[in-house]
Amino acid sequence: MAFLQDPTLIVEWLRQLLLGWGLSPALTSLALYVLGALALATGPLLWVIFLIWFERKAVARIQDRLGPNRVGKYGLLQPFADVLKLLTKEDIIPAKADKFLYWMAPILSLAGVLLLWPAVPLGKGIGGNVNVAVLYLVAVGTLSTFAILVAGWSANNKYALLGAFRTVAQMISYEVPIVLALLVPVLLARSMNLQDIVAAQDVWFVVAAPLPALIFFIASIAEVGRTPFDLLEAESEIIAGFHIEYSGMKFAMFFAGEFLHAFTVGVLGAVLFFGGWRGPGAEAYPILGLFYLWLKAFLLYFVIVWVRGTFPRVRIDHLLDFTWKFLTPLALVVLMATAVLDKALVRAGAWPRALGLLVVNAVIWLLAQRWLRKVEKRLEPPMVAQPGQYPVARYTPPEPQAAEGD
Amino acid sequence: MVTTFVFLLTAVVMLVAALIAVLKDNLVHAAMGLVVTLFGTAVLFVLMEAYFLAVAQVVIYVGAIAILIVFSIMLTRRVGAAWGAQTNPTWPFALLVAGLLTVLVTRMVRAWAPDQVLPAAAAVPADMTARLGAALVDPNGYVVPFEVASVLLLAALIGAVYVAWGGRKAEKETHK
Amino acid sequence: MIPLSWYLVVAALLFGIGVYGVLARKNAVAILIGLELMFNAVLVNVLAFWRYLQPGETAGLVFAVVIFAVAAAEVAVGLALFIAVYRKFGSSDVDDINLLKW
Amino acid sequence: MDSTWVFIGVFFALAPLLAAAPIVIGHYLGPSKPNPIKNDVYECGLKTVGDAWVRFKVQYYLFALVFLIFDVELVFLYPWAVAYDMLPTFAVLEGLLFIVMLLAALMYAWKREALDWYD
Amino acid sequence: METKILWLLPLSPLVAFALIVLFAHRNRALSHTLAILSVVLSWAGSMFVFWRALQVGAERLAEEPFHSVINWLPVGDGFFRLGVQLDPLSAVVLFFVAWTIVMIFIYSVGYHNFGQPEGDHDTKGLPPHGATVTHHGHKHKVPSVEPMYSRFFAFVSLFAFGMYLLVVSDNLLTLFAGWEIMGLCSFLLIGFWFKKPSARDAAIKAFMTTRVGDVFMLLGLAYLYTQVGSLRYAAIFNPETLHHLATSPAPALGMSAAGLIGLLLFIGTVGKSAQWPLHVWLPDAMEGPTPVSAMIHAATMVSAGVYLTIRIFPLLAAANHEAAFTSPMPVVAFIGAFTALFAATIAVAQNDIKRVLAYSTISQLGYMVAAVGIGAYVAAAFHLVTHAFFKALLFLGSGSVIHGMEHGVLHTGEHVDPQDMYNMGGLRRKMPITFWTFLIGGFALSGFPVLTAGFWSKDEILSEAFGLGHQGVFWTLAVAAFLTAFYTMRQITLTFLGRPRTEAAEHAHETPLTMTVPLMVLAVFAVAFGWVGVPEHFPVLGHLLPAWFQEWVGATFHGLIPEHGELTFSYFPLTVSLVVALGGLTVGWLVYRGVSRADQPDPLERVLGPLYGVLENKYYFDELYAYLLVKPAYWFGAVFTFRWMDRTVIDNNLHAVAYLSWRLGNFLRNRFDLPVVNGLGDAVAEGTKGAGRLLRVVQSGRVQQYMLLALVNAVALLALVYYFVTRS
Repeated sequence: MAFLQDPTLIVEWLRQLLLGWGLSPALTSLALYVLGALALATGPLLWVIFLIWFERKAVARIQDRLGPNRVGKYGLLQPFADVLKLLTKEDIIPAKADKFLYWMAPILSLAGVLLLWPAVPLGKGIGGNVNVAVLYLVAVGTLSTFAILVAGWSANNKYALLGAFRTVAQMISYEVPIVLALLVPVLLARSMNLQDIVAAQDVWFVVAAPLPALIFFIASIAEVGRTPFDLLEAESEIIAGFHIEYSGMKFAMFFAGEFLHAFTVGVLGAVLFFGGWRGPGAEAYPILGLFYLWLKAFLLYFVIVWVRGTFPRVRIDHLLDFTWKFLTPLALVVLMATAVLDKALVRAGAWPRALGLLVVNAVIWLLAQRWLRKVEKRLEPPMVAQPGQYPVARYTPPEPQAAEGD
Repeated sequence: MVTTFVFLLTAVVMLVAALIAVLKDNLVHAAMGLVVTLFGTAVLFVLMEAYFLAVAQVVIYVGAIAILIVFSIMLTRRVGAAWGAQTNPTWPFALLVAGLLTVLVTRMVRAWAPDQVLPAAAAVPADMTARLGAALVDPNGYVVPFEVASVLLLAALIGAVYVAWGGRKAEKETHK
Repeated sequence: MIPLSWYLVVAALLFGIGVYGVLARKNAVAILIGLELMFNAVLVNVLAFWRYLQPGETAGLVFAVVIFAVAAAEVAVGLALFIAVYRKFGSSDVDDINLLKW
Repeated sequence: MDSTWVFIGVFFALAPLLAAAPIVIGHYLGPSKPNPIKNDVYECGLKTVGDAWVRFKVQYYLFALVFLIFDVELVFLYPWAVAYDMLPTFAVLEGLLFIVMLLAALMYAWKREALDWYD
Repeated sequence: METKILWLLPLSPLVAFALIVLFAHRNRALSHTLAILSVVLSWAGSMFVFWRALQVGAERLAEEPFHSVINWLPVGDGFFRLGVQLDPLSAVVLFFVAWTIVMIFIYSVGYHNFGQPEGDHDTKGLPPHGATVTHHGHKHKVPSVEPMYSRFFAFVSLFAFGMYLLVVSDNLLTLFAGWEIMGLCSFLLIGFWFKKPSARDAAIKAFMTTRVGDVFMLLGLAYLYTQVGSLRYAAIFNPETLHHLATSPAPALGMSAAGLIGLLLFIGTVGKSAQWPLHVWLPDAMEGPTPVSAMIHAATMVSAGVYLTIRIFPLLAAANHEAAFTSPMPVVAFIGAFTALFAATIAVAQNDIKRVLAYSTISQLGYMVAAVGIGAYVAAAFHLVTHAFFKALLFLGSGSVIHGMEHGVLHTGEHVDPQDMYNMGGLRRKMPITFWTFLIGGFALSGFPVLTAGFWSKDEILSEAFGLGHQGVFWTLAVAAFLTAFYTMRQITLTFLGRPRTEAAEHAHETPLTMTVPLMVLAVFAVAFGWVGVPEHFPVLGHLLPAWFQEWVGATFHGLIPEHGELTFSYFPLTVSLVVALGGLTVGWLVYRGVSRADQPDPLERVLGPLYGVLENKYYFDELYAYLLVKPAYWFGAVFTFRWMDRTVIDNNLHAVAYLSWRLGNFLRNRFDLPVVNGLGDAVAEGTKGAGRLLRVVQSGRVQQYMLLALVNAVALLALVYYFVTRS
């Protein structure tokens, strides 16, 4: 059971095996890379199938429904049935579509999510060890944006294009606060390598930087395009958005991409702010680290689902105002404050520093709240939604306690 | 070995994509060609161990510039309308000039033969990004370009917004 | 390790293609695409020289970063102008916008 | 060159394949009985009126524009953050000045209503 | 002390510029007060420095000029040094620059109708249209104040900065900086009324055209820097360096480094002081307000070009001295002389009062350049100064005339061009001060013997040309001088003598003091400045007055240039210059005194009527040349150029030359007598005319084609570089 201490033993063993079969070292390492990549890619893809079931179930519960319960116990097999159905559906390609791009779009959107994974540290010494990981995440994130643009364009359908534009506008707008929020852990850890960031979290960064964590979380939800930010599925306005012309497996890929992305957000949140794989005994037994990471990620994912089950959809102008006029300035201010204080407290130990930053964050949050109230009084007019029209979200970021009353 | 292979592959792919970007009449495809080229450049950066710049390349060029370009293309034409020819009648001369330029430069590189005259390159320090960061704000380093860049970008933003956008009222006017 | 000249040649080709795009294209955005290609060629050159001549120094990287900024500004303003023109002339064709004569 | 990057390279090659596989499978498993109605543009069952045409809306461009500027400046900030230990106070202030510039940009766009959405 | 002041000279206008632009632009009075105050300060400073220089004396000043340096730009190792210096040459230049600039500033106040009411429908970017005022009871129109009054003063202040910078700089780099600043201002001011398409085009044209020269100049500077490692005069103009430059071969044209550098820099001059073939922009530049024409396009900026040529004369001389290499000097001499004649001929046929002066300016600058080209740089400097004075005077005079005419036009409301000389006449009585000053200026220009400054400088050039044995140059210049006198008198006669030919002229008014005083001051110089440069061999006067100027400027390059022996004084050139001056004046008067109606054709046409028959025969020539020149040109134009030449370049070389020499050709054919109309000029004219007509089609206004062309040049350069790289 030595590999519990050092999982890389498995790799070594495989290497020896392959060399034993008489492969050249270069080829061997290549093969190992391929194997690793396959493992790292297929794992999430299969995991998605469970996620779908889980989400449907959870949301159903929140909304006081039963959810899937026919196929298998608790409908556990439902997703598999879905997959089979999707596989056997006719693959319709609109006549006017731009074939090549039409094919590329779903592939891109799923691949864009999968590509986030090699950067993620799964445990001590396991998983991603990319020296510029954080920016790498941002970079890869742009792929899915492209996927949506391409999808909306290639279908050659005005609603699809409109939806794509809206979605992309939303995504890039929320990209900004994300990048800003990511800057804070980088600042605290003095490194863009997620491994280092995890290693730096003797005190979870969520303590030192609760606001960036929150911003990251919210913005990421929006980036993924989940409720309450699922403008891309605003049936009422733009009949299902950019993937209107997609059906069968292609549609499924978008779908899977979204779910997987949601979970990945959980993972990243865990890595960046909740100490990643750290936890009792994770140093000694990296496999444990993997488990901890999964746990944290899953909890965060559950919050996302929870939000989805709870909040109504935000109107697009509010959506954009929210990122540009609230999250972004807030993130900027927090960043500056963190930078200054961190430099000031550089001598202090981990905890005092974290607590100091916590206080600052709290102060900023209170100020932001007061400012919000002031604005709210002035702000509504441009497009007041009459009661009975489509719902209007309030300007409070959807954290659980602020949730009721919507 | 691996790197050489990767390099050649990337080079070929990105050059082909570049050709697509400048030759195809369907501008969206052209833009996609551009995107691929930009990715290729990023890969080259990785090969040159300029990791930070590689990702920065993707974030800025692919993530922002290319999107901006694609937006502009998609926004300024009717969907499904025919593209029509996208090249000037003067293209042969353009080709001539570009060709000459390329040939000359390549031949100059050949004439210089850097691979012979230069010593083998040293290794890149591991903390290059940090050094870059330090240099960017180092008063004896490149703080001026750094700040100037920020001012430039600010100016660009102001200019662009000003040019492209008359403010809500003006818009209402124009759309009437 | 890959010889420097390879990078330079690739950059040269890229640049040439970009130049062709800039000169031969009608649509303003297409021209911008050509420009971007040229920018990238320059970037490749800069970084190649950085890598092979002074990998320890930051000069090359800074140069590249500044080029990023410039390229971004250029695109922003360029497209803004393009869009303004488009909304004025309803055309994205440079040939239709030949006011630059005297 | 760093091995992780080779791994990522492999991943880049692999991930699209994995994503493409199900689609291809589905493409061949599923029946294929195309007909013009089915393959026509879907608009809530209505007949397509004219060719698809999105009214020019400068907002999209503006958002992309502001995003671009922010993106670039933020990318500048990352090395600054990474190098934070090496930085003297002056350098930190430089960085802050940079961020202030960013804020200024944001404020301008805000006041110019470039960030507002309207229909 | 002197050096400190030297530093301050350029600064005060710059400050004024900043202040006006930033704060004062709302308030007219404040703006022009600031501007004038600043230039007056600079003027005072200049005068003081000049006075100190006089005390020091030419030799010592040439040995150790007033000089001070500070570090400027870090370059690799060491610095570009930013410095100021004053040696005899720059001293005299400084002298006239200071005077003219102040005068013009004061003049502008009046010219832009300060104190007049706002125009009824004036807009920024258009000249004022005049305002209606109700003057006890009945309302009538009066000139209205310039809408962009403050802006004008801001620009000219910036311009003054550029000029001072250029004059006091101690190296070619800052000189170039000032040079370019002036280029910019010239652009801004020519296009000052930017809503007039003609003005816009003229501005762009001027900018583009001068660019061509500047690029070459920059190349020259770069080359010089690579050769010498510094651009400071002190570093360049010392025997060792000059010798080194003169002996080291240049990569092109079989010239020595000195020669090539000199030539490149000289091309800069060609652009700046509008020498053929880059002279196209100057006539159009008259679109700007008259003070601008006076200051930039007569007195200072264009002079800067000549100043540069004189400055680099040691280079040219050194290059000329080395027999081993081809010398640039003949080129200089040729271009100068040719321009002098060429422009003069054109000037004869102009009716726009300002254009006549414009062409005469080109021609006079040609004189100076030619003088440098034959090695008479002292004479060139002399003519430079005198010309600056009387040409400024003439321009301001013409401005005042136009102003008076405009007044008349506004008053009578008849629609006549206030700049067309045929619409004038008899202004002698209406605006006496203007008349007399203009007369002085005109006589100075045409070199009226003994009295006027122009005579001395021109005579100096002619006699030097004769003495140094450049017969060709001598005669060309002599003919040009005759023409000069002729068209000057034509102008004076048409404008002031006789009786008014239009209502407007009838009601013309003398202009306010702010305009006339500068005229008078300049008139004084236009006469008196000649006296400081009377050559010592001149009969009678030569012994009374010391040839101060010659010694003063001559000291500048003492020991740097191979001294030619003492010229033997000969009466021949003197008589010639007397004859041409007086002859020209008389003929002009005789021909044009008779003009009585605005719409009557130019008398010359009548005089030369019979010659048309002779001209018929030219037709065979035309066909011949059509076959020789036009056909190829047609092929060139249609197949080659039509696709991818563009006018910004064509116009700078082929097209412009074509167009103007076509006009020259027509003019020669229709208006002038046989000796001038020799087949050659006409042929060239015809041929190039054809080319021009074809190439005019090409103008596309497409950015890409401009880029394409730029790239073609780039590739060419690259090819050169590559060639040299691989070869060496």
